[in-house]
Amino acid sequence: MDFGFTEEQKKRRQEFYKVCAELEKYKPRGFYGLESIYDTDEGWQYHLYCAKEFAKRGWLSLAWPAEYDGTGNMMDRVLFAEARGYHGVPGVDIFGVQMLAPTILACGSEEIKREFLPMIASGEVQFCELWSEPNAGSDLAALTSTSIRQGNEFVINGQKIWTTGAHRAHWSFGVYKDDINGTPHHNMSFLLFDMKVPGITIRPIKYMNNMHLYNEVFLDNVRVPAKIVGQEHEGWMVVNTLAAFERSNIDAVVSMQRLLEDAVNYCNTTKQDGVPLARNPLIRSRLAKIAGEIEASRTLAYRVADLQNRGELTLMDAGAVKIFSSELLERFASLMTDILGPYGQVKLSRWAVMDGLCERSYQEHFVGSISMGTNEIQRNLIAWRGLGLPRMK
Amino acid sequence: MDFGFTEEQKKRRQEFYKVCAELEKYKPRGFYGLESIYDTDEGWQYHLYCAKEFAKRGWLSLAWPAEYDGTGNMMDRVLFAEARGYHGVPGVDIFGVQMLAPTILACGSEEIKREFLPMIASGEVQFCELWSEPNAGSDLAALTSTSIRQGNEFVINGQKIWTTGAHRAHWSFGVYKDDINGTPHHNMSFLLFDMKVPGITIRPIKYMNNMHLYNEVFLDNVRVPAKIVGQEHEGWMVVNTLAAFERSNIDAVVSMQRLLEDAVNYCNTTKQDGVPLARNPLIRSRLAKIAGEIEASRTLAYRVADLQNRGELTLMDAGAVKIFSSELLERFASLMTDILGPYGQVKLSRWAVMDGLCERSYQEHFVGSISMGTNEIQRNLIAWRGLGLPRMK
Amino acid sequence: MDLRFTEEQEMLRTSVKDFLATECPKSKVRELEDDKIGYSPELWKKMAELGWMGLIIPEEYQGMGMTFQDGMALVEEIGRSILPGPFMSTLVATFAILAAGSEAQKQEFLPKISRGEIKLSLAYLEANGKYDVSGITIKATPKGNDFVLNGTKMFVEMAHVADYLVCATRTGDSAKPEDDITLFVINAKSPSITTEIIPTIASDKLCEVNFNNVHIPKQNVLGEVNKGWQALKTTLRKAAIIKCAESVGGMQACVDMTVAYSKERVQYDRPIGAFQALQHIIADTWIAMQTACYLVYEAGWLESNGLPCDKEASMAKAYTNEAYKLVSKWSIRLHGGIGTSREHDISLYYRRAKAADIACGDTDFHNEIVAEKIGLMK
Amino acid sequence: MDLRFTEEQEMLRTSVKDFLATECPKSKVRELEDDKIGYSPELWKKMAELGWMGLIIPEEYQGMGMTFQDGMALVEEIGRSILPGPFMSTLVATFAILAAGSEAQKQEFLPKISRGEIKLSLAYLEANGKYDVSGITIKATPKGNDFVLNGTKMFVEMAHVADYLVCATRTGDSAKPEDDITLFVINAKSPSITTEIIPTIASDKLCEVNFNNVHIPKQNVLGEVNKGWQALKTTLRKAAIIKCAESVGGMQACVDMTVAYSKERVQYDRPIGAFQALQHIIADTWIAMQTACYLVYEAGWLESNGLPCDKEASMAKAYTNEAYKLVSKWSIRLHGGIGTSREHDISLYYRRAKAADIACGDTDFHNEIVAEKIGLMK
Repeated sequence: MDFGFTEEQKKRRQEFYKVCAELEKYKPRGFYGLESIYDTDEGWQYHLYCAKEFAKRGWLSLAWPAEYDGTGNMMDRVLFAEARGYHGVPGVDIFGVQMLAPTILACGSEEIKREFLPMIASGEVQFCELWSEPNAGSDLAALTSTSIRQGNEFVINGQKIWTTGAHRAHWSFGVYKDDINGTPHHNMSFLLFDMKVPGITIRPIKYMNNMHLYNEVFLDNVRVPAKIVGQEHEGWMVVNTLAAFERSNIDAVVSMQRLLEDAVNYCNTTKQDGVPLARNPLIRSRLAKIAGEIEASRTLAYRVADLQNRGELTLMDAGAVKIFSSELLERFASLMTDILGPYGQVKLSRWAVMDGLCERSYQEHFVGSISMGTNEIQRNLIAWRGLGLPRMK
Repeated sequence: MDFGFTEEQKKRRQEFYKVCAELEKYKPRGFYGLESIYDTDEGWQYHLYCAKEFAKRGWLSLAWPAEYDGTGNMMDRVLFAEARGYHGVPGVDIFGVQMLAPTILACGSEEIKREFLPMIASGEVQFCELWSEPNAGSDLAALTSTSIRQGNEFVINGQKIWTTGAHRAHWSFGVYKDDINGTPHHNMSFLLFDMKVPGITIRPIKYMNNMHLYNEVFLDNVRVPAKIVGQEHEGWMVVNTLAAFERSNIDAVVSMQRLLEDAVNYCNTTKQDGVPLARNPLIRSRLAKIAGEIEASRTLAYRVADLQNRGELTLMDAGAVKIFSSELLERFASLMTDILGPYGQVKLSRWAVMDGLCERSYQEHFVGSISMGTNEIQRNLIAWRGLGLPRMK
Repeated sequence: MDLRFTEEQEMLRTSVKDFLATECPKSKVRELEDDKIGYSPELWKKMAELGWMGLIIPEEYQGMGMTFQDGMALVEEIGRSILPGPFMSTLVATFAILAAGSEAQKQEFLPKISRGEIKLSLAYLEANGKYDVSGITIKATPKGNDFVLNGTKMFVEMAHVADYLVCATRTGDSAKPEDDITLFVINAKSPSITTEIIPTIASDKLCEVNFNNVHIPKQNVLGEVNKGWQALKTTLRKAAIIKCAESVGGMQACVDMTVAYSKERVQYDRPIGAFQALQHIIADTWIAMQTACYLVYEAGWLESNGLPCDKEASMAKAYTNEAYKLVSKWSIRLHGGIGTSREHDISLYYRRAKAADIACGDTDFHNEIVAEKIGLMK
Repeated sequence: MDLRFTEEQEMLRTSVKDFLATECPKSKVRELEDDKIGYSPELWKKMAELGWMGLIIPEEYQGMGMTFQDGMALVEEIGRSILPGPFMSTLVATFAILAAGSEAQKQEFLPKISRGEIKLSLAYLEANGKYDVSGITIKATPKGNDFVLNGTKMFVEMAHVADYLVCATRTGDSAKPEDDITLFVINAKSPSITTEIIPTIASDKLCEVNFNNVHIPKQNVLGEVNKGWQALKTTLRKAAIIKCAESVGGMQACVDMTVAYSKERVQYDRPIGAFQALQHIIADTWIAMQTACYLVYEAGWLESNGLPCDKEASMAKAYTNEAYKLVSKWSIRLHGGIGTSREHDISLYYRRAKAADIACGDTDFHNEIVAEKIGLMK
């Protein structure tokens, strides 16, 4: 068992950190996590700027096979994510770069690869995921929106919901029933289309703290060229391929490392009755526990990358990272708001401590536990597929 | 809402405490909880001695209607339980006094009442519960032991398991299939019989810490007079009546109050580096939390008694007390072994702290969460019957 | 012992519930969150007509003369429905006037409170964020017939609309931090006072209040100079218990909404409430809610009957803090995506649960009181 | 990075597992618990023949010269199967000799250890129960060519059968508690030493050891006089990590047994493993086990490569302490009644999880080290 990095990896990591540290300097105040990318114009511009900087260096295609200009090593992706997470820098489209690209690499035709991989690697085309529907949240098989083939085109009708960043994205990927009478799991297609085609209406759904992250997307006779990933009718398989990439998103994991450092710094520099908070044994004990859990989630992320490198990643392992890191963020945010006392409730303002990030995390952590298949669904998958427990009829 | 006691109740409580304090003086070293009653001869003799002292004062029939020499008020039972719990004094047969008596009062014929209530109130006849079977643990409907009527007698065959105190008890109550072809839930009887009749073989099942609490009971053509509680074939109804009494057993709840005081005392008098453990902020915080939870379980027990007084107790409320108090004991025992450091693992011996009670609780708490319907079953019942959530077929 | 609400309380609960369902639906709550003022004067007037502000004020001061427990029954419903505005802040300030006010002060303020003519708030916390008495540092200095007050109070609920502030100040330099606390009733409309709303998770209009050479006539001392701590302590204890009652109502709403949603929402061809894993989580939230209830009710009964209850009040607050956060968190989790959205009601409770945790002392603060009261040596 | 066991390690794991399945079934474990000696000399001999005791001892001392990580792979299997006896205590003492022993001492002890001819134990804790260096108080006083040792060590594993004790003593009165620690290798069979077995939850033969004017020749000092702390610290860190490896094996056994049982045990006409609530609990135990694994493996890799890992070792121990207790607790809960019985194997793990938590530092102790290492000011 070897947790070490090669000299080349170490060098690359240094480079990742250097560039991200530089980019951090331009970060808008209070910019934090996924939500800040999509919420304000300022955040979106910053995201695109970083994306361009990364694209320039070929970092959006890091883990891709050499023939598509990648290094072929998932560990590079992890190291890059660590650097970004540490500096809280956006620029990597979680939909395009992190989910769609590996899915295309795994299931896409050569034609699709040649068209979309360069688009993704350029950082100029951002994606969204047209996935859940009002009556198909965790239960994706229940979706009802349709894509009916007409020659070389599809006509799409239906309604999608919880679409992160639909109001920003240039392109989308998603699944639709393409055969209304087809057998379940063989009746959908995984389609890509430009979000500027006619017939798309986007309604914002504000998050509980008023941020604009989610949207409802109404598709009304949307006519798009047939750009299918995988086989027609076999979108379900593609969905499952994508799911593992989706859930092993380790950026969230590594960003906690920085939040921990900030927390330690806050506790060292904030005094109560002349004594730094850091000396409060309750705080010491609780932060130490969280630190251990962050380290655990980091090693688990390494394991996922290691499995991915060998093509051995299972939904069980991906699910474990998702469950553990999302619930860890919840505990961490909860602890931090506690440590801040009355300031734990304060939003970004002149009274805010740590730019109000703790108050935000306290609400935004749900994004981790609910989206991409709720943690409850993940636990089912671990039990059924991982541990072989019987599925009740 | 009135949490107060009448002057009479206060007086009675004082009396309960006085007598229990006196009885505590005779307590064998290391005597603790249910397990100590049944494990050693010394413990059993002490239990019977206390039972006699209580019987003398009419305290084993406290909450019974006046016509059966009780006060008719469940609150007396709670106050009595508090005093016993506080002083760690046995003497109340949880099977005879706490489960069977109220069940007989609710479902028994006048004949059964006249025969068994005085027996129970005397403290001289101790009961055990012939309940679970190897393939019917939580799922009591799956039981297979049979009681076939032959005139005024039943012939019983089968095997019972996890029978607490079967090796000590004089009489038993239990359920058996009395109609092998009968419809489910209308095919069993709730029977009482003397444990000294021929055909009964008892095999001890040692608890993980080697205590003798549980037994297997083999019933081989056991011929007993027909002493039925409730209607023949309708034992299921009686079982459900009993279940609520069983689960609202509050003795366990109140005994934690004493353990808390002992813990506080230990922390005040034990120094590390010259400083009492009580000043350790981690210990302060954790014990305070437990203290609040003990108070919560006490008020919940009051609520159960209050509901019982009005005949309004539901399985939901009884289940809540059982779940909360058994899992609280687990947390408490775990905390205490932590506080004791390396001494947390030491059994009763010259090195033991607090007579090794913490080490024992650390193992014996499972009796609370697993027996009398596992806590998982209780959660089902709360969801189904209490909250009306749909039952999956 | 009888652990039911009285018939009178049940009637009160029903009427409050019905009234708020009509007058303050969740759409109104959201609107008031975004509103600068943060309450509805019309609604306030109607509440006054119903006697809510005077509910626990003795009849001799034009109140309804009901008990503290009755007040809890009212507030539990307020917590269930969520009512933004200065009701809770006024109630807490009322506790202070009841605890320390002279007959003249009671005559002056309580009838006006009963009639809903004035709104109050307790100015207690400061920038140091400390809940205990040592956190009070701002100084009031005697000058002629006045005291002159300078300094800043923080997290003062609804101070921007309050007519009067009950303010805890320090009027000496005693070694014991309890010894030189003085309470004042201060006209909040004084030009020497500025208030600014701090944006918070519950948008509940907690304010920074600056006192710039505020002259306070001596007759505005509530109780005795330097002897304010006992009355303040009583006030804070009552405030903590009544906050718990509000949280208990909120938790009940969370459980009810989640049970209802889980019966309706279908996934995988069945209501999600049929899934055992979710059933167990819901059962656990119900147990957390239920245990909190009776801890709180017990503390309330003790308080209402003038019995000592520092320990029980702190147990109730510490437990309820955590229970409400837990219950509301799971309620969102069980609602899934919709639960995280602003348009759904459930997150209103989650955000308020955090605010409630902080208000009147957080869990560590109260657990330390419990630690002392169960006899752990200091 | 490659987070798989090496092929060699996999072979080792399989062979250890198979060997213990035959030679030390759970019936044997239970028997040894009740046995006064607490280990099987025949089994010990066979283990020595397989080279286990010398696994991590360099080849020049007749060991197998394998790495610390290889040792962890072995110990993980020992934890999975449960092996009572002086293996772990000897291993920990071996760490000390490797860390501080002179060439002569290594030549004297290591080959004998490799051949299984001697059993050792580390005498560290005292009656004060403290895990940190200040807990070491017993004094060794120079007298001629000897040191004379008096005092009591507590919780010394398998001391009653040990041939030698590595004992941490104090040989000065320095202000800094780290400054005057001296380690000795002491012949445990000296008549001036008495041992008594303390009855414990895991029946793992922790002993009270009394030293009554024990004369120790100066050549038995391990390392330098007054300079023992660094070597002891290294030894304790390695001991903590290797204990974690044992716990990781135990956790895996718990999860495997529980998964298997839940597939077999039928209630309500279906295997209990089909109930979703139980599935989720089992999934959570699996996650707890899995997260512990990789924390432990990382610490082991750092240690094995001589990289600094005080922080990671303490994180691993703190996390694993709690994870093992949790996993084994739920394993019993899910087994129901049978799980609480002595005749079933699962409770063996539950009891050992508590012992493992205490051994080599409990959770609070290690979290305090983590707190320092993440930079929280002292």
